Amino acid sequence: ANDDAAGGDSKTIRVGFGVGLYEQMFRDGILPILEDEGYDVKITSFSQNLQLNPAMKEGSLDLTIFQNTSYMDSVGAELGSDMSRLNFIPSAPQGLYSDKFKSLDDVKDGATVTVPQDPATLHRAMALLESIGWVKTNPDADVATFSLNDVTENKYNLEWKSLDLAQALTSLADVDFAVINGNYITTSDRLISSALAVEKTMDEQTQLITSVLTKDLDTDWAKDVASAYDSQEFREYVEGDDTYVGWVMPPNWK
Amino acid sequence: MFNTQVTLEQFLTSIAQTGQLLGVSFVGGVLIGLPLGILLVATRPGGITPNKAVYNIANPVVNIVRSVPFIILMVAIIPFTRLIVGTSIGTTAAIVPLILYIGPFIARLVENSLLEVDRGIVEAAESMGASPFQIIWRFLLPEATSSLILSMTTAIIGLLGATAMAGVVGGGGIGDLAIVFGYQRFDTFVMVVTVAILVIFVQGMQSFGNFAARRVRRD
Amino acid sequence: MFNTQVTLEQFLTSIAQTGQLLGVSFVGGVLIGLPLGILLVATRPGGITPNKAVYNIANPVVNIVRSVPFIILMVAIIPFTRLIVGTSIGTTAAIVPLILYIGPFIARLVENSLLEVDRGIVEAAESMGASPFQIIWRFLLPEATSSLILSMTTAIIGLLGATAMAGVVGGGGIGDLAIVFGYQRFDTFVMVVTVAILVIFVQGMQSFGNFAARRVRRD
Amino acid sequence: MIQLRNVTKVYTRAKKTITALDGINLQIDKGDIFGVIGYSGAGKSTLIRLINYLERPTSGDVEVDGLVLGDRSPSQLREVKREIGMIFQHFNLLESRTVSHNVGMPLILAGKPKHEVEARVAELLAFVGLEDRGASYPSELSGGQKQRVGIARALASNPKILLCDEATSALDPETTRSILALLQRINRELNITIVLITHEMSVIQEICNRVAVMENGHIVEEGRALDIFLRPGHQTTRNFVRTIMSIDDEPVAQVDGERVVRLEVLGDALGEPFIDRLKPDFGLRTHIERANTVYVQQTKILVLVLRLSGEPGAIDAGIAYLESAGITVLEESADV
Amino acid sequence: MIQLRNVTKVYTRAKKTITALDGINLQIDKGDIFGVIGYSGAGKSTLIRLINYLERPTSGDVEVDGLVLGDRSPSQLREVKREIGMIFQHFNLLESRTVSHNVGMPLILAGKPKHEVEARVAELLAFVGLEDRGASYPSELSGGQKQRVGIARALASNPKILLCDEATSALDPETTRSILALLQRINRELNITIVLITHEMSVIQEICNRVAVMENGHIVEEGRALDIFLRPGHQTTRNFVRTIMSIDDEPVAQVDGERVVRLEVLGDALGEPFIDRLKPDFGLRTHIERANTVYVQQTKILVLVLRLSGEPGAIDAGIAYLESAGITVLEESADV
Ligand SMILES: Nc1ncnc2c1ncn2[C@@H]1O[C@H](COP(=O)(O)OP(=O)(O)OP(=O)(O)O)[C@@H](O)[C@H]1O
Ligand SMILES: Nc1ncnc2c1ncn2[C@@H]1O[C@H](COP(=O)(O)OP(=O)(O)OP(=O)(O)O)[C@@H](O)[C@H]1O
Ligand code: MET
Ligand SMILES: [Mg+2]
Ligand SMILES: [Mg+2]
Repeated sequence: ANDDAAGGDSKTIRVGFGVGLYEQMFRDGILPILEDEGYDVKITSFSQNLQLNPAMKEGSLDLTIFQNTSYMDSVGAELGSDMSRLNFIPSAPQGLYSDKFKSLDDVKDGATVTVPQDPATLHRAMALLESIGWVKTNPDADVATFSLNDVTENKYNLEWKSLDLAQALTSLADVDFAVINGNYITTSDRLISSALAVEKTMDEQTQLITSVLTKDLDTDWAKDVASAYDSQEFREYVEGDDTYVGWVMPPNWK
Repeated sequence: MFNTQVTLEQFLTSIAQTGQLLGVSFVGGVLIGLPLGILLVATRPGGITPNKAVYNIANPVVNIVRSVPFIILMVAIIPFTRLIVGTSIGTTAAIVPLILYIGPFIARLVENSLLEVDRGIVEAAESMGASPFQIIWRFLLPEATSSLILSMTTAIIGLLGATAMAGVVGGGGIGDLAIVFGYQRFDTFVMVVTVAILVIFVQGMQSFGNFAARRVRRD
Repeated sequence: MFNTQVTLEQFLTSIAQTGQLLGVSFVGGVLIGLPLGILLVATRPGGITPNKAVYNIANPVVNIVRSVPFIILMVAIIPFTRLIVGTSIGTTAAIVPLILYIGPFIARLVENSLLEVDRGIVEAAESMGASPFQIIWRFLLPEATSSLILSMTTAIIGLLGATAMAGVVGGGGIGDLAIVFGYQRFDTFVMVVTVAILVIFVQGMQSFGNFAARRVRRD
Repeated sequence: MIQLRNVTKVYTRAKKTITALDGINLQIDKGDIFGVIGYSGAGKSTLIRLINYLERPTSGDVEVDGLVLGDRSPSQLREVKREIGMIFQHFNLLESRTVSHNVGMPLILAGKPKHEVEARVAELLAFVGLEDRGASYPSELSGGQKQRVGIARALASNPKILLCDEATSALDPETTRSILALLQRINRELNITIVLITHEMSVIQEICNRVAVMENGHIVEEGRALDIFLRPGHQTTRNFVRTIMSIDDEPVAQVDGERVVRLEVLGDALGEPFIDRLKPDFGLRTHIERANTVYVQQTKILVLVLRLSGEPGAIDAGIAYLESAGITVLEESADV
Repeated sequence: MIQLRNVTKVYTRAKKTITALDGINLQIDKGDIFGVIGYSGAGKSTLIRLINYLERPTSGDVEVDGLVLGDRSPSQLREVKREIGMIFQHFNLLESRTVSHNVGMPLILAGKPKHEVEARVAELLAFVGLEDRGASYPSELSGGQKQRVGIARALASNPKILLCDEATSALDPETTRSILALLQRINRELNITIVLITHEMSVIQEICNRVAVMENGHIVEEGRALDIFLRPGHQTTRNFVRTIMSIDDEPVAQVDGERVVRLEVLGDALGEPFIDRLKPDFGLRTHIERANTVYVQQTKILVLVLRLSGEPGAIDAGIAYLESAGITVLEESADV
């Protein structure tokens, strides 16, 4: 809802989605609610995540649903865009998968590990690997520009294979281990539970969110979006659909 | 098999978007590429109106634009895109970088086609006192038409490939559907259908191009 | 200005990777595209040895491969890639789809160049009892050389653009560096340097191509 | 050697059809130097292109060396074509190759060793007077030089049949003459059959033993060159013949009591001092109106158009004398 | 009208240089039909291409209509070129355009209205005998037909100067004659200057008033056509002249006591019954060895080579008589 749209009676919300299943979740679970409330929702989907925040900054989008808090903050600083989290949404957790090995203990020196290319997702992936003690990362690294150069300690001399997110699963057979985003597991015939390691808890920083420009935080439409995600109706949809098995639910749902 | 997440409406929308991306960008690309290609041929050393200054600007400019990977080009020109179409996202916004991508490419193909025209034709034109514009318009372009048609066919198919990247700025289209659902969500049905649609697009354009070129060549 | 996350070593590695991606894929693409383009010209209706069956297979195959957006092509042929180079990721793995991408494109450019050769030349060849192979090798290719060189220049520069996508399967290269650091991590320095390197690559190849073509055309 | 039976060639474009050849029957024997002459667009090039099957007949048979070409497979046709050299009206040289390479091409195609090709090329270039231009490219040659390259190329592989489509039309008379002399020599020494298209009667005159005259896709007259020259039957033939025998140009204005006669003197009659005898022996006044000496294939023919006046009986007697001396005497009529 | 001063044209490739034109000085006046003849490679095409500046001289000046072309700007040069029609040796037609479009091109370039272009094209096509081929494409035409299209195109815009590079070399004599007659007509009626390159002496003979003979980049002889025909000074010129006057072909075998003389009969002398008088009046035995009637620009010339025998004094007397009758008598020497 840009000024003339939101301020008027038309109640238009322009939502942008990036990589992942969040658009589908929105279409199935949120859109019906908003439409009942009389909103006209315009959806733009992006095949990569990078242009969403700039688009919101320039006013082409009202709402983006693709990122987590740390990325939003970090990119916001980079872009000079004042964004805020509206609410948390169910998120697909990253996991460490392998077709060759059954246990984390099978890791050998020089093993090959697939990691994501984009900074935010790579940042999460390294956090996961750090949690199982395989690496250490520079604690001062910025999420928005996080790269493999920020890996400070590599206990097993792991050889990184930096691939496109979707590619990680496809090429699992060619590496020893792969960090794969939950949404890819969900849409494949695998289970998140088959991971050797999963992001144990997604904290405030890594849980996926809906984000808006801070100035829009208190608008009616923003509140309506937030309450749609918190509604019983939406919870029932998520819990009743086996797409979301193994996903991490918003902290406030507990 | 029919287990897919994509609705018929999404398919239709994507087809329409691809039509728009392809049609508008191609027209735009030709509007840039054809004159640019002609310029390269006309001003090159030994050309119709040799002009070192113009050639030495136009030639590297084409190279520079062609150097930039498309995805980077899309992002790099966002301020320009916004200036032109008022937004940096969506189908219309994707068209601007697509034009910039395909224009210089078309320029090179045009250049190559025009250079193949028999020198005797240019001589005949010169002997009639034809102006550089007339030489191009009345002699070079007609003589190169069949080759130009095949070049344009090659270009539009290349452009179709590039439209698949329109999703980076939310441009949509069949190719993006293939990437987002087929590639990123392992939706085999979408993959197969989108590729089939693309194949039909390409086959249709190539057949039309071949037919038109043969028609012009009269064989 | 020099505030960058990328090390000199990474730059050098990327350049080497691009060299490898470009060199090997181009050679592979020519090895596929040149014969394929010749096949299209030779077997087309009214060609040197018209052959409906062969033409009606080769032509759509070229179209089908050209239809598939490069990123999808990369994924779709992973089993094939693995069969050929033993892995689906890394620089060598990126080369396989690059070849498959550029081969049919080269075929079309070759087709267009060869079709521009004067019919009289083919007649002269036929009157000497030249075999189809000899017609191609001794007559068509030499006469089309200058146009072929420009076409190959266009192709290799197009290929350079495609190598930027090699990063999807971990292929690396300058273009990927531009995307991963320049684009995804807002590293302006990397962006500028990589684009500059690409421009130099392209300018060099185009100048060489123009020079060689002019040399062959002797003007 | 070459036989065309009922050959028709029709070109169709859009709704228009053009019949380039219409029911052609033609036999060319081994060792012939066969000339085909006719106006522009008569179908000469089309005819010659059928002989090496660059063009397929719409109907009818083309037989070369006992083989009906229509029945041959592509590779068999190539065999036949290797035995047939062709000089093209528009040269069709490879622009990307040097003169030497162009000339040597038929040998290269036949897989001859390099030194052999080089030796033959040098020989051929010397023959056509381009010994110093072997390294040039066709675009650097004059029109006539290109044609000479085409001639050298056609001769390179010592073909059994040589097809020449206006092989000398871009050449000056000296060069033409030396080329024609060569053609004649290879025809005699190697017994090569030559089919030669031309619009220049002087070329026919110089070397052809047989001639076909074409018009509108038909052969309107055909026969021995000498016969055609002396007794052109068809108006078109006559038009061509008069280009080298200018005597036929216009009817001679006739004055009452005069007779205008045309004498054809050849062979033994050339030795007869007939011009000396007309006045003293027959009392005829003689006026040379037109005269021509032509050589048809080295046969000298003297043609005179005379105005004779004198007693009516005396003229008849004079003519009878001339005829007895072996001279052909024709009454010139006003309409030729 | 056209003036070449000290023009030299050198082509350089690799290390080789070819001097196509070497110090050419030439003046062509308004209304001339100027013929340039010479062997293949002599530099004729190069020369003509300098006149409309398709080729720039290596040194020297080309002046057309009072303007030194080297000093002109490109747009001024275009102005000049619009006034100069050119018929190319290799036609240079647009393959992608119909015959009509090709012919009308100079008018289209000049921005003439459509109906005007169409009317003029129809007129020109009728003139070159292609009235029914306007819709054809060049590839569907025979060689001669293409040349006729090129001729029609060059005439389309009524140029002041017409440059013809072998404009009739692909044409049969009938067509050639009609084209030449047209050239002569436009020369007379519109006072168009024509420069005509040819290797056919008969073309020169038919319409040129002045001739230059070229060899190896030089002009070896230049002058009035009639003079050149009757008194060719240079060996090359003689070689060309003999192509239409076959009398010069070979030396006549001379028998002791005989004199071989060449008579040139033209103008009033043509009415003299000289042949009748040699025997009765001078007791000479006369034998016609060779004879030719030629028309140089409509002027009839009868050339006879006679063997005369008789008393030595009688022969001299006979020759004196012939000369008194206005006949040129030349002693044939054995080396011509
Ligand atoms: N572009 C060029 N490069 C090198 N040499 C050339 C070039 N053009 C012409 N020549 C040479 O210049 C000389 C004169 O050529 P030109 O075409 O003027 O001859 P021409 O008298 O017209 O002969 P023809 O009657 O055979 O057409 C020839 O030896 C030719 O090979
Ligand atoms: N491809 C074609 N399509 C249509 N008509 C054609 C084609 N080729 C030739 N013709 C026509 O067929 C007729 C005979 O042509 P051809 O080339 O045999 O003539 P030609 O006797 O060689 O004439 P020239 O002496 O002018 O070369 C002409 O009217 C010509 O226009
Ligand atoms: N793409 C990431 C995910 O799916 C989100 C990181 S924020 C750009 O978890
Ligand atoms: Mg012909
Ligand atoms: Mg010439």
